[in-house]
Amino acid sequence: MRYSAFSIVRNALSGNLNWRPQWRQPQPKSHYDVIIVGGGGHGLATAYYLAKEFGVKNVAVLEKGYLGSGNVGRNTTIVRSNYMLPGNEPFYEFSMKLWEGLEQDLNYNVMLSQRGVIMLYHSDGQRDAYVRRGNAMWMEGVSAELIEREQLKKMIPFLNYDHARYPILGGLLQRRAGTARHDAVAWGYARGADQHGVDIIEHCEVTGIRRENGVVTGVETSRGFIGCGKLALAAAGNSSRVGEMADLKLPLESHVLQAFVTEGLKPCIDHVIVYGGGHFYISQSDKGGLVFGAEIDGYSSYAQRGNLATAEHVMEEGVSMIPGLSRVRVLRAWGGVMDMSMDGSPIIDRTSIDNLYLNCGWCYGGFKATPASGYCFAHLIARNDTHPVARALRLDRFARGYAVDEAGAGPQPNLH
Amino acid sequence: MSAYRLSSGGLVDRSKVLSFTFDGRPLRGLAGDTLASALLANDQLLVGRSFKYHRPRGIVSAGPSEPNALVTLGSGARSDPNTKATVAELYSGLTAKSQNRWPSLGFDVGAVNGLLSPFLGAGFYYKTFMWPRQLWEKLYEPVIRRAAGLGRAVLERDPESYEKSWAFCDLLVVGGGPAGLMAALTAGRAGLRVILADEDFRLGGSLLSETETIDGSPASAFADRVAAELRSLDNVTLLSRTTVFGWYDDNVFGAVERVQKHVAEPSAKLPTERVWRIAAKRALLATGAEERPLVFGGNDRPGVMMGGAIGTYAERYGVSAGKSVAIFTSGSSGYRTARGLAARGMSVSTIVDSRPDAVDAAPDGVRVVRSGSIIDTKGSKRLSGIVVERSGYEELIACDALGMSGGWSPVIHLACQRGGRPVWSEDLKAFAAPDVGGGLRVIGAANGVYTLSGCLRDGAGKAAAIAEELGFHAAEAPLPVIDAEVEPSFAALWYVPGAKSKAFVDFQNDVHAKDLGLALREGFGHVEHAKRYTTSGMATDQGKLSNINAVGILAGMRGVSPAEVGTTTFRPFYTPVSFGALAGTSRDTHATPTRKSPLHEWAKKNGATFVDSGLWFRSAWFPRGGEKTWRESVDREVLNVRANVGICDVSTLGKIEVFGVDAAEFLNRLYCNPMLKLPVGKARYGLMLREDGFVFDDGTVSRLADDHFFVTTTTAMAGAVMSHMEYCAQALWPDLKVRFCSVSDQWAQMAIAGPKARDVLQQLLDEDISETAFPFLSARATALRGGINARLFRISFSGELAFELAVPAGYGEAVADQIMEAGRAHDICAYGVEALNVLRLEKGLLTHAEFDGRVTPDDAGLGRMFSAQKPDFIGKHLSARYGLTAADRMQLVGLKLVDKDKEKDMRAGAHLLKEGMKPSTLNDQGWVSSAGYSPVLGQHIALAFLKSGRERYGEKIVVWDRLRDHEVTAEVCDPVFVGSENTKLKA
Amino acid sequence: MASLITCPHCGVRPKEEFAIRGDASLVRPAPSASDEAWHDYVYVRANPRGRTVEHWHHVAGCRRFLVVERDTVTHEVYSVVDAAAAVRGAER
Amino acid sequence: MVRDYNNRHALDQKLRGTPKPANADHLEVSHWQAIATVLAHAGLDAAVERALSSTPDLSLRYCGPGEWLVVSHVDTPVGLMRRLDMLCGTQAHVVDQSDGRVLLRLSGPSARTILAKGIGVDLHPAAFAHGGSTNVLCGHIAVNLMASGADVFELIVARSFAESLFDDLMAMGRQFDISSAFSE
Repeated sequence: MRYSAFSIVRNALSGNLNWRPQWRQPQPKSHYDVIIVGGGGHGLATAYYLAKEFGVKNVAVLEKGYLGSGNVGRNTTIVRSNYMLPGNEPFYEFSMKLWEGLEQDLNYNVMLSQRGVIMLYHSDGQRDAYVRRGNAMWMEGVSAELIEREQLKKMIPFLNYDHARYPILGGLLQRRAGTARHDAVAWGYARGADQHGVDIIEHCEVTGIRRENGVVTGVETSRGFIGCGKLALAAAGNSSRVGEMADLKLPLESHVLQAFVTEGLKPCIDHVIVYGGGHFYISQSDKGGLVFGAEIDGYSSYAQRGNLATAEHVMEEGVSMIPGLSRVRVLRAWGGVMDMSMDGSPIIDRTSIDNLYLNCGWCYGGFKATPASGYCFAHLIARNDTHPVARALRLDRFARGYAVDEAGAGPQPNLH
Repeated sequence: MSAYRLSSGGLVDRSKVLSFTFDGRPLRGLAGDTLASALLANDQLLVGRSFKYHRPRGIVSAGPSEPNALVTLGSGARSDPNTKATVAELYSGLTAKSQNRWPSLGFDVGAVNGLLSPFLGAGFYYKTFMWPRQLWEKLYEPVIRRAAGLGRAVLERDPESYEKSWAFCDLLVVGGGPAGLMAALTAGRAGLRVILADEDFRLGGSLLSETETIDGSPASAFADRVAAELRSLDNVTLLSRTTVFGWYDDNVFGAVERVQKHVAEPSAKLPTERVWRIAAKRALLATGAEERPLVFGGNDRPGVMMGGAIGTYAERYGVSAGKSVAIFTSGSSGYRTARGLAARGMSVSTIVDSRPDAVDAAPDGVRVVRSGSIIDTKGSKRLSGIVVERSGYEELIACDALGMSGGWSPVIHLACQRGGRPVWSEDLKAFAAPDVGGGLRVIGAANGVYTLSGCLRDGAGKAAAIAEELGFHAAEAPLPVIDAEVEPSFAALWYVPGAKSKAFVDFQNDVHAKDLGLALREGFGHVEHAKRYTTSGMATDQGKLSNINAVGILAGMRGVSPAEVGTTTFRPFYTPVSFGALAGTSRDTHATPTRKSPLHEWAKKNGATFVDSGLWFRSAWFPRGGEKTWRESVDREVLNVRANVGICDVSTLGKIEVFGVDAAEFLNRLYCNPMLKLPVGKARYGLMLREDGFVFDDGTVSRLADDHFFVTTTTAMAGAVMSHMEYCAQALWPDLKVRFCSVSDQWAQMAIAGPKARDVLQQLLDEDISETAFPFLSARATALRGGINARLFRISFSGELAFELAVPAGYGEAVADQIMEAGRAHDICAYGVEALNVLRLEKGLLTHAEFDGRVTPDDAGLGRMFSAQKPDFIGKHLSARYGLTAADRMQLVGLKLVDKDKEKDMRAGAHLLKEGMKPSTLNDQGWVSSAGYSPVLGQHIALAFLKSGRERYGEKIVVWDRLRDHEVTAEVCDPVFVGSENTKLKA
Repeated sequence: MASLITCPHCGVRPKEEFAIRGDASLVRPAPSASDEAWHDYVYVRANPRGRTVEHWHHVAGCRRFLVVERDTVTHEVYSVVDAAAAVRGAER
Repeated sequence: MVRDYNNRHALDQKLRGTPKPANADHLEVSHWQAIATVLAHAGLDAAVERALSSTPDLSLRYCGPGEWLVVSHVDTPVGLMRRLDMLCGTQAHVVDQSDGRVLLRLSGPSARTILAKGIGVDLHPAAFAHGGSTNVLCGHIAVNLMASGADVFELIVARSFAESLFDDLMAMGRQFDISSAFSE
């Protein structure tokens, strides 16, 4: 069923009784050409592009919970491609371009809102680092602007210009960046993949990976054994656990990242604003809630909940940046479990097992990467060849000495 | 008194009349009112508009679950949007405004959405607004956004203050109703340190609206008596107006106390709100139970309220919710409410009971319709009648208030915030708290105990058990006597069939039963999917009223038990908490602590301009009369250091004493260059790597004795280096005998640099500091004339003859004054970090602009410091990896402008391109790390990282700053601009 | 865990007094160890779901590194010991 | 040149001026005292502690295993170093911190309530006994805290943080009209 204003009107006139499920609930088949473990944004996007772009249609996505129950359903919805390192920038820009055509491609409104992401700087040194980043973006053909204080005051008048601990001197703006409705991304990809014949199997937990003669033959699941030609892991947050089933040792720690939303408010914050005096980012959803987050809690965890000390710190930073947030009430806090990699960058690669493929380590960057991650992973699975924009994101980069360390923090995951 | 205020009764003070306004209209209430009860008393039932369809909405509840009665309190910078009128304590001078309506509450243009509702079903926006693409940003999204939200945040600076406090106790009791009070009393009498937190401004909870008597007197009097005794106990802390919003690991609770939200003129001495972090050995959850609304056609008409709320308004506030009240119930509670109202003299016309065989007793003269359903309601902005259906017959019954009672749900949010899932109880027909261990137990109605005597017994019993566990003894005390009471019963009724108009599940977000049906049809039948697709339960009330019905309806449609559907996840915050309260005092200039150098006042009196450097303030430059720009000052300072002498505050550098017989061995493993044989009395530049081979920090190491070293770090990394040393000593090599002590704060340290530095400094010292007696890289303890202990180092970060002098911090200012005095004849000047930066740039010395965490010693031109001979040091092994040694790595180079025009500059952050090459990530040759004007050379110079840079001296390269539309051509050169390489670190 | 840690030297302390360094089960290889051993030490993490040991640095307290043994799902803490003592214990 | 060096106290700017009356809750800043860090050699923690705690006029503050701050109100900094060297010079490393630390004394009936606004440690007398001391975080600042009397607490803070801590404590005590002054 194609979605359009017309379909809405036609269905409304028949009492909205004729809408069909957005994706099927198939019984698992005994064998698939490709099984993707993880029914989050990346797994679903991978399935969609495999089927649509690479002609691999006998695909299953296995999800242990409900579809989109991982980080695609719990993040701050930011979409951007303002990276500095040559290993990252082309990849995230590829993702940004896919975002820009995603709704038409999927026939699903994911409410991409290119309202601009501005990262504030508070010192000359920070400005220089952002200039370096902005120029790296331009090298890749991505437009960026340096907004100086006076211009910024006109653009975003409510920032703490006069009483801040660290003066707000300006910001680096990417106008094309913005937000997208996170759940809709999962649902849109699910519907798209389903329409191309992919079986999305929810509530099907992978409990083991069966190997014969050094190759994967299928997975044990809570719904029985399912055979496959190729197995693709896209279970960020739990990558180590899934990897363990195939004796993969991964450069990852699982960490909890909290995000928050306020009560619904009339539109007041038009951009995505990133504080440079700490690590805080905020935007307003189309529904009116201010959505914000900051740094991870810092300890390795598989619990989808955070601690109060971190939450309080987040609020301190928020009020420091925007004093007027003080009387706004925070409605809800939640925690996502992320793969923090050893250099803060993701991994899309083959593994030592020929038909086992790995997609993990998304750190803070998973949501914005969804389309490119899916596309590049599908490319790798279908062609056994790394997509050009993902070449720096290989697993062996640590052994070879080519970490993609955007923060320059070294191999301590909780510092990225 | 107004028409809706009962002539007597209630816990309001009829002698204290409070004036307030609603939408500008002056109104009056009584002390003890909430805004909601005062509005009801003034016949202001209509208080808001719903989110999507802008339907007129009235007050529904009498507590924190309120979905409709959201108002903006206050004005300007003191606005509090989305405040629940049902919990807002009335005060004189309160101003409230309704929300989400235009132009007015009575006539709201947005209500047209209601007519379009067939097209605005759940998730409709995912299916449209996609073509043409450009219109989403330009038209569709702005329209959707304009409709977003309810209240308006002004985003002005909040004039009020906030704070936090820690609290520790043996027992935290959450909720001051019958069970909570009894528990606190039992534990308090037994001597436990008890905290009782209650969100209301008056302790008592349901006792305040109770119709039953305790020990023969009104229940509220019992509450007052217990509260008074608790107040008299030193070991009990009563926190009223305090909502416990979260339960965290280790039995730590977050709570917010509204210290001054109920006063018109807050005292400057007190915070507006205070967040408590309460570490409790044990906690009892006494949060009561929530009455369930019924989902029937027209159930959102103003005047349709929770039955218990109508009772509360009558009993506690002396307010009648209507002239003629009807009750719609699926259980005995509706009858109880009716009896209470009748006892207060209110007119109850009808009880519609969904059950066929109920035996509950209705008050005299009240008609009971058994097996009845309400299928529609009448009226516009206030209810005028209900359409009751029974056995196929419909009847219109006039009434102006309807109380609904669909049974009870224990309030168990806190118990489920740490991963425990609610457990469906077939007995309670509700989700109950899971067993979460001994730290938190549930009592009273929250535990499914619905009689008053049961609640008192449950509270006393569990508190006594906890007292015993913690080694206290709770004396047996007789429980209060309650008059005859009936155990309430009800039938679960998730949805009333036959609705003739929309039957709302989530009032605020306008989710009605059909939306859930649509969600299920489209495959969103999982409770989380249904919530996300329809937005049911996502409003500011977080579904406190709606969630259970949504679960029940989904269960019904899916043909399974509610247990199988389950609930969505309970997460903090129980009720919304302000940013300000959670941030506390850390805001504005107090967002982080500030560190001041011992030479801060000295710099200030010498006219310094300060700049932030982490937590520190550092002096940036020292402008003198006639200098119009910072560049003029900095140029003068640089030239003066090169020609004469300058003094610079370097106290902010990290300073660490390293002691122990293994200190030398330890430092030798820590730095990549050799430290083992550093002679006593000597200093050495040191480079520390991370274990992955990249530079971590640089600094100096001075050996003051065989087993005593003095290490300096950069300002930014002082803390990190200290932690790193502690890690290495404790976790890696605990057998090395080495100890550290940070003395960053003990010493004021100043650099005295320039050709005349020795002449100036010698005047303060008896000790000979000539080139022979105190050569380059000397380091030792000394004393100033006059007896001040000092340390003197012959080290330089400027390339000039330079000393660093450290004196006890308190003497810093006096010593710096003396140096200035001694230097006057030599034209000494104070210089700041900007001049320091130019001086080091001219010499090719590096800072964190270069050491950005991705640089190897070799990249930085310091490869010779890497000691391949040493058997082991941090970072050695992984330094050998291919990627760290590849020939095409970016290496540090200098850049000089080809065109020496003074006006042309290079800027840090620019990238490098081969001449004639198109900009692209592939063609990117490197980047400029530091740049500045060298007054010595009379031109702009820069340090940059360039691919294979050291092979490319002499090459012309484009310095490309597209971000600022700036492009110049530079020549690649040796990074040491002034003097040659071998004089880099020497004086 | 995550709210309070019982430091063996200082008693019960709030989380914000600590900085977390990471996996405490790793043993630094000998200088002569293989590239793979070094790679694993610096880059590979077991990242268990369940019981784990982690280095917490009591930065605002005794400034000792502690080995916190805890559960990554329930956040229950099983033990907290001084890191140096833990190393010595392991060597014995 | 003849030198006469003044030692400037870190809170000179804050507290200089005419003295004000001390209220019930009072923050007193000690103007003169000697403070040193003592780091015991491996295995000698107990011996060092014994030597120091048995010496009159020395007040010992626990920092961590084998590490204390020693405060003396009778010695000069140099004098304290000399005394400590004699007492435990072969058993410990001794570092002068007299200029690097600032000592503040909070006293009054609300002292615990005030400190609870910044310190996440149970200060109830049963939990934090008279004479006890420890390093602890106060707000965002690390301090050494000692219960030096029934309702008296001493905080020792790194000099560069002293102004920030002072401002914090005054804000924490504003509800109780806290006063402040240099000690006599």
